[in-house]
Amino acid sequence: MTIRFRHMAKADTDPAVSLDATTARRLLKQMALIRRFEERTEEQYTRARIGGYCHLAIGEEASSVGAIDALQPGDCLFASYRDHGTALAVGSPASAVMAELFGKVTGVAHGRGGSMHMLDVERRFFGGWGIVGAHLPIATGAALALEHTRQPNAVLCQFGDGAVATGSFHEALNLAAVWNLPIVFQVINNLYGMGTSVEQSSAEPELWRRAAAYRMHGERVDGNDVLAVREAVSRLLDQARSERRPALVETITYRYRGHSVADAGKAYRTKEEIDSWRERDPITRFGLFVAERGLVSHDEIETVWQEVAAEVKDAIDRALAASAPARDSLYEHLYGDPHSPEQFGRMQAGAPFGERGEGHSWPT
Amino acid sequence: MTIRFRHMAKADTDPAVSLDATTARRLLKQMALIRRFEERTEEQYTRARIGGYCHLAIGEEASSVGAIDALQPGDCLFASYRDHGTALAVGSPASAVMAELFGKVTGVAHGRGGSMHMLDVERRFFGGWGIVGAHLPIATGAALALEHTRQPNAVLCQFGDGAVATGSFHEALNLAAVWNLPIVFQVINNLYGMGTSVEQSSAEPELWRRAAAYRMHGERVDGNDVLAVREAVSRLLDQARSERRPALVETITYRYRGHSVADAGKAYRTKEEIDSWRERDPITRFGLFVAERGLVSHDEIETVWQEVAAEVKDAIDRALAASAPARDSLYEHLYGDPHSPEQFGRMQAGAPFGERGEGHSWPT
Amino acid sequence: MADVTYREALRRALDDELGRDESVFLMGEEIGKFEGSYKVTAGLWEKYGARRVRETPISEEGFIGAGIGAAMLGLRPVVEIMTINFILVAMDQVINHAAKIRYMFGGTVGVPMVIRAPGGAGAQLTAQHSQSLEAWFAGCPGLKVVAPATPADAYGMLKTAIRDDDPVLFCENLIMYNVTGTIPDDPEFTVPFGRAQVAREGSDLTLVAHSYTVQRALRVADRLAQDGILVEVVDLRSLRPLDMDTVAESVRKTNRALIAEEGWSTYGVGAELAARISRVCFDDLDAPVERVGSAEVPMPYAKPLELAALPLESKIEAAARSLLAECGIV
Amino acid sequence: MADVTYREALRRALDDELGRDESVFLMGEEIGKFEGSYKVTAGLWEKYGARRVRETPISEEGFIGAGIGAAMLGLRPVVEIMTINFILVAMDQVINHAAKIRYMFGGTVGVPMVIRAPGGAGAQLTAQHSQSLEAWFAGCPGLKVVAPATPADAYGMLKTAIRDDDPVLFCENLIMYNVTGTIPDDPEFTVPFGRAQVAREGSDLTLVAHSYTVQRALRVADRLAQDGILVEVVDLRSLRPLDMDTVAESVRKTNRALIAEEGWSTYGVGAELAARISRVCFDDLDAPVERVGSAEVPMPYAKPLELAALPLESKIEAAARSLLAECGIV
Ligand SMILES: Cc1ncc(C[n+]2csc(CCOP(=O)(O)OP(=O)(O)O)c2C)c(N)n1
Ligand SMILES: Cc1ncc(C[n+]2csc(CCOP(=O)(O)OP(=O)(O)O)c2C)c(N)n1
Ligand SMILES: [Mg+2]
Ligand SMILES: [Mg+2]
Repeated sequence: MTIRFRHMAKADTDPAVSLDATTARRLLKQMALIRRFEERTEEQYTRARIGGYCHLAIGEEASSVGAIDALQPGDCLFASYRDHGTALAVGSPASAVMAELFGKVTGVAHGRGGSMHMLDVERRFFGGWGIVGAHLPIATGAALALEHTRQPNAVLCQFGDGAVATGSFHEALNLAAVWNLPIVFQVINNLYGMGTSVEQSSAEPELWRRAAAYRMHGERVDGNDVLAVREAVSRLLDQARSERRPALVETITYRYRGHSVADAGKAYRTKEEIDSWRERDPITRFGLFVAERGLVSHDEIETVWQEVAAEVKDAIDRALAASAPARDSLYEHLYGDPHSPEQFGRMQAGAPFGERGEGHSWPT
Repeated sequence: MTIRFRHMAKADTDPAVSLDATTARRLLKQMALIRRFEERTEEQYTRARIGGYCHLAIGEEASSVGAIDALQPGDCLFASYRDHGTALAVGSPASAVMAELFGKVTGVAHGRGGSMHMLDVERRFFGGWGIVGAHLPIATGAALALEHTRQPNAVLCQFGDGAVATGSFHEALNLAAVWNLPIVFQVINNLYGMGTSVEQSSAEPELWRRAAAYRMHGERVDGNDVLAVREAVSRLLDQARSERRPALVETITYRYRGHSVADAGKAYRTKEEIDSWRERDPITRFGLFVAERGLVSHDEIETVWQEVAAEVKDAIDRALAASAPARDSLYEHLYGDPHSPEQFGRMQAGAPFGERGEGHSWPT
Repeated sequence: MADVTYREALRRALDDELGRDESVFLMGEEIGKFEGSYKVTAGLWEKYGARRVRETPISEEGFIGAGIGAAMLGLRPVVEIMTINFILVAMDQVINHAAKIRYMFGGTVGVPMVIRAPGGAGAQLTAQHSQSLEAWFAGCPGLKVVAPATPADAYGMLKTAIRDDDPVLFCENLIMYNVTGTIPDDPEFTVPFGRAQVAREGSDLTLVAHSYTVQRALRVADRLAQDGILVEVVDLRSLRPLDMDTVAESVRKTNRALIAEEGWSTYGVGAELAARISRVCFDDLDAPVERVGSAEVPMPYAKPLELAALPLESKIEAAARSLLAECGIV
Repeated sequence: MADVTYREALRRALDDELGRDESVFLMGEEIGKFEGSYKVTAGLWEKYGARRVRETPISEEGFIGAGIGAAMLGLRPVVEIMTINFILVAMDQVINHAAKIRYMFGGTVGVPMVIRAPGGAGAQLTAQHSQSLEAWFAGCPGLKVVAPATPADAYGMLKTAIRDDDPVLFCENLIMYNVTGTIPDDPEFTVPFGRAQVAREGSDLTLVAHSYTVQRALRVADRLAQDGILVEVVDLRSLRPLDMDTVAESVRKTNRALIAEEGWSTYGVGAELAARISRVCFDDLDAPVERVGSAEVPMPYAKPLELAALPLESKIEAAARSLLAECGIV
């Protein structure tokens, strides 16, 4: 895919984009934390401490961190199943994210969600979702709620390039536009959906151009440039908050690993391609930039890497030490209405074995 | 809605567009037939000879006839539920269309479909469909079959402006474009989907512009100009047949009646608006044009109206005389595989009353 | 007590709840200026405005999803799906999302959303517009599915649904909108979920039904009463939760059970009921539980064929008589 | 006779049919270069090319619809839905279109399409990826729904499905892909629909199951055999058509029936079976028909919770024992 950066923000060369040392260190550390966390996750998976599907975001740290750093208190975030880094970026404790992967009660989703369904309601992260495209209408509904209750906030909805082919993408963007909702749709274009290239899945491979079909603002930025992503998403979120205008932003990035830990990721792309992207590594690149600018020294960068390594090690230790959900919590929180127990109270008679034999009262 | 005819074909003023007398008379007669047929249908409905929903296309004759006249043998046609005129335009006998409305065995769908589900497989008209947007993927599949078997034909898929908001529209157009399928999507934009204006339902109210999202050719023509519609659709079908390129054409027209016979059609639009469209009536307009050009004389036009009136009267008489489907044909054609009877043969035991008490053998 | 149509009962419930709770809003196609395809929302757009009564494009997947998102943030959307047949394009949002979110979120987020959808057949609307699909939703944990059969229940249960903190599929019926009955004037009147109702008492046979079929069942009971056969009609009212106690109690008294529904019997609502009745009333039944439903074909248009396919009184009565005949009665 | 996995049996059936009939083609996500998410189509893209093995974008509604249209024109698409959970976004195409077209067209057009979709749970794939939804499709007239439980049946039934002129939902199971068994070498070998199979003979209890649950049932039968309890395992193979004769015959012999399935019991496959068995074997049953299914919750991730939710051998065995205990056996 030949990428023409129509609107590429030149943040890493353009002094106009101001950047203080604290911010620089924060962004660097968050990206480093995700990188380290994902590498250890891969290893933990091979040690069979993690089950189910497991999708790593190694290489995509800037698209995730840059965008999420643009969120303000009260804003809402929705993401896809490639969401370990998403949770870390919103500030969920690494130990709680790892605990989720290990299926422990201390996990962000109490061990019920695993890799694909991270969440952190306190931090307004409303989930990693598993049905491609399906969370776009839901995120649009969150924006509708903000608009309906006249809250001065916005929603950031992240999804992959593969989701653009789904009917949900179309319905969500059209609704957001006809209703003038405060939402920014971020397509994290890593050039592939599993083994399918963007050219194969999208008749218009320049995904940002899809926005025009909804008279919506669209733009593309270098998704490996954390500052460019942050600048664009902040600007678009501001617009969404103040002018109630939705937007579509495409951040071009790359996943070094396969689609999931079960995919080597080599059948559908060349080694050359993968290497060429490693040369644009978002973390290395940002590290050089901040060092050169004297915002974070080389020594300090070393320290950052040591800090995150320690943090992830500690996360693993805590997650290992934590306990799994109790078997008898199986039916908890299926229903939340206070009347549910009495509503289901008379459903026992003739109930199938499992629902009765184990002596469960009806689920709430 | 302010209509800017970006690509409006000027067929009715431009001598360049050749038109012979035979064609002129054919187009005029088909439009007149539909007009008359729909008027009598409305009347038959009030006489309770027709049940269910009933959607009339009065005012939209040019969009339908102009496009369908562009089809060549072997091409396939798919349409929405506003399809009485569609069947007439492909050449289904008026008596068989009216018989379908009356629920008679002689109906085009054997009395099983009614108003929404006209069809004529011999003439490659694969149905009027009732779920908005849903027939677009199916029509795309027909185009896939033509492509797969390397047949030199194309598909014409007609639908309303309301369908543009559905996920099916998006998925179908994207598939047709990534797969280079021979299909022309015709959105018959009559400015409303029930009581919802195009501005309310579509963030980009210039529907032809949606094509760009799929790098597909799009254009808008005056849907009340039968020659403009015919010219555009012929050209695009040719392209589809020869170059395997899909296209989206928007024909702007108007329905004088309500959404269905149950809707007065006045709650959401003004009398002025309706009247202004009557002034652009597709049939009157074409009549004047062909008379002035000396292609069809005023007397002949009179004759045409008498012919279609007689044809529709005859259709009603035949439809009335025809018999309703036999009660015991209820289970016919549910399954078509020759093994189905034996496959279902052992499903009797313990079957619910209706399926057994009436002594039906299992449905085929 | 006022005598109103099923349609008006629904309209009042919506009006009441829009009035008493700011977080309630309506969403759907043609529910505003057009007053709803079946006029259930008549007048509410004028009264509450376009924010509280939000008209949508034809995007069921999109706006049911939007309802879920709005509900997750604490609003109480009441989404109208013009007919239940169209919910099939939004099935993923209902089953994979609305039903699962509270559980996946460990109770920290809920989806207090109501989906109103009329189903049923009988108006020659044909194959794609005549289905009764409630059994599929009733089989999905996390959802509540109700199907009131009278104006009073429509009024009371819609209010309960809107106040409920869980996603509720509220099944209406096209033919029933004009059925009339009395509803209490008390705006605080509600009808709880999971409570079936004995709509008519009898000792010879228990006839179980839901939604419009209850009306048919009552007419069948009338007819049979003329021959001295006393049919007890049990109106299920909700399918999930299901009130089996009331059903079982009735069957223990009558020793015979017939289930009628407008959907397809095989793998339908009646299957679950027959399975449970056969189990819990194993020693009480004089004869096997019988079921009647629509003919298992896509609904045809022609009136004679549609009538042949529907579970009309005649068909239900015949099933009742053959069941009683098996037991040596009549 | 070759010993192969369930996966390989499917691959061979696809290879055979692609080879023998030009009108057959495959369509789905990642079925080409990627060889299928579960590698069922491995090698076929290389062998038959991109026209016969067509990779699709993530547009289930779009390409199931496209399969329908292609089938209406006489092709025989075999559409792979990566897991059955994703078919919910295409439900309208399957239920409102594929199932109804032949009937609506009065037999002049058919939809000879196969939809292959693996379902089931057990790999910690959580709430949105662990469902067994076949009961809903089995309840829809116009569809055929099959769920083979062995490599031989997978091979023979997939070939039957592809040659069938009606739309077939072919249910596979994620856990079962690696199960091995022998399949005949005869490329003309097919297994008919509507024929259940007695997978193991016994006289004390009839244990009915389909898909992967049949394997569990056989293990339960082994265990119980050690206590001298002889369980007859009936493998349904197809859910629509349903072979009740074989089931009834078995129950008449054993006088006891237990149904196990991986889906949710309430309104599930077992409901229809329990209803029919209770009816046709009314005088033969020593005890009520019993059912076991997955716990009625969205599937949780943590292993202990997933195990608690699944209808494991232990749960099926316990149900069998308590049923037999009711009858004074063991
Ligand atoms: C509706 C649906 N269809 C198919 C899948 C299976 N699936 C999971 S991830 C994926 C690829 C998505 O690619 P993309 O959107 O680009 O996200 P990425 O994995 O690249 O981050 C597919 C096809 C699914 N989860 N949901
Ligand atoms: C998926 C779906 N949602 C809703 C409906 C109800 N409905 C029938 S026609 C219609 C309006 C369609 O308008 P348009 O596409 O512009 O066609 P027109 O009636 O103007 O010819 C609606 C909402 C439906 N049939 N299918
Ligand atoms: Mg991607
Ligand atoms: Mg319209």
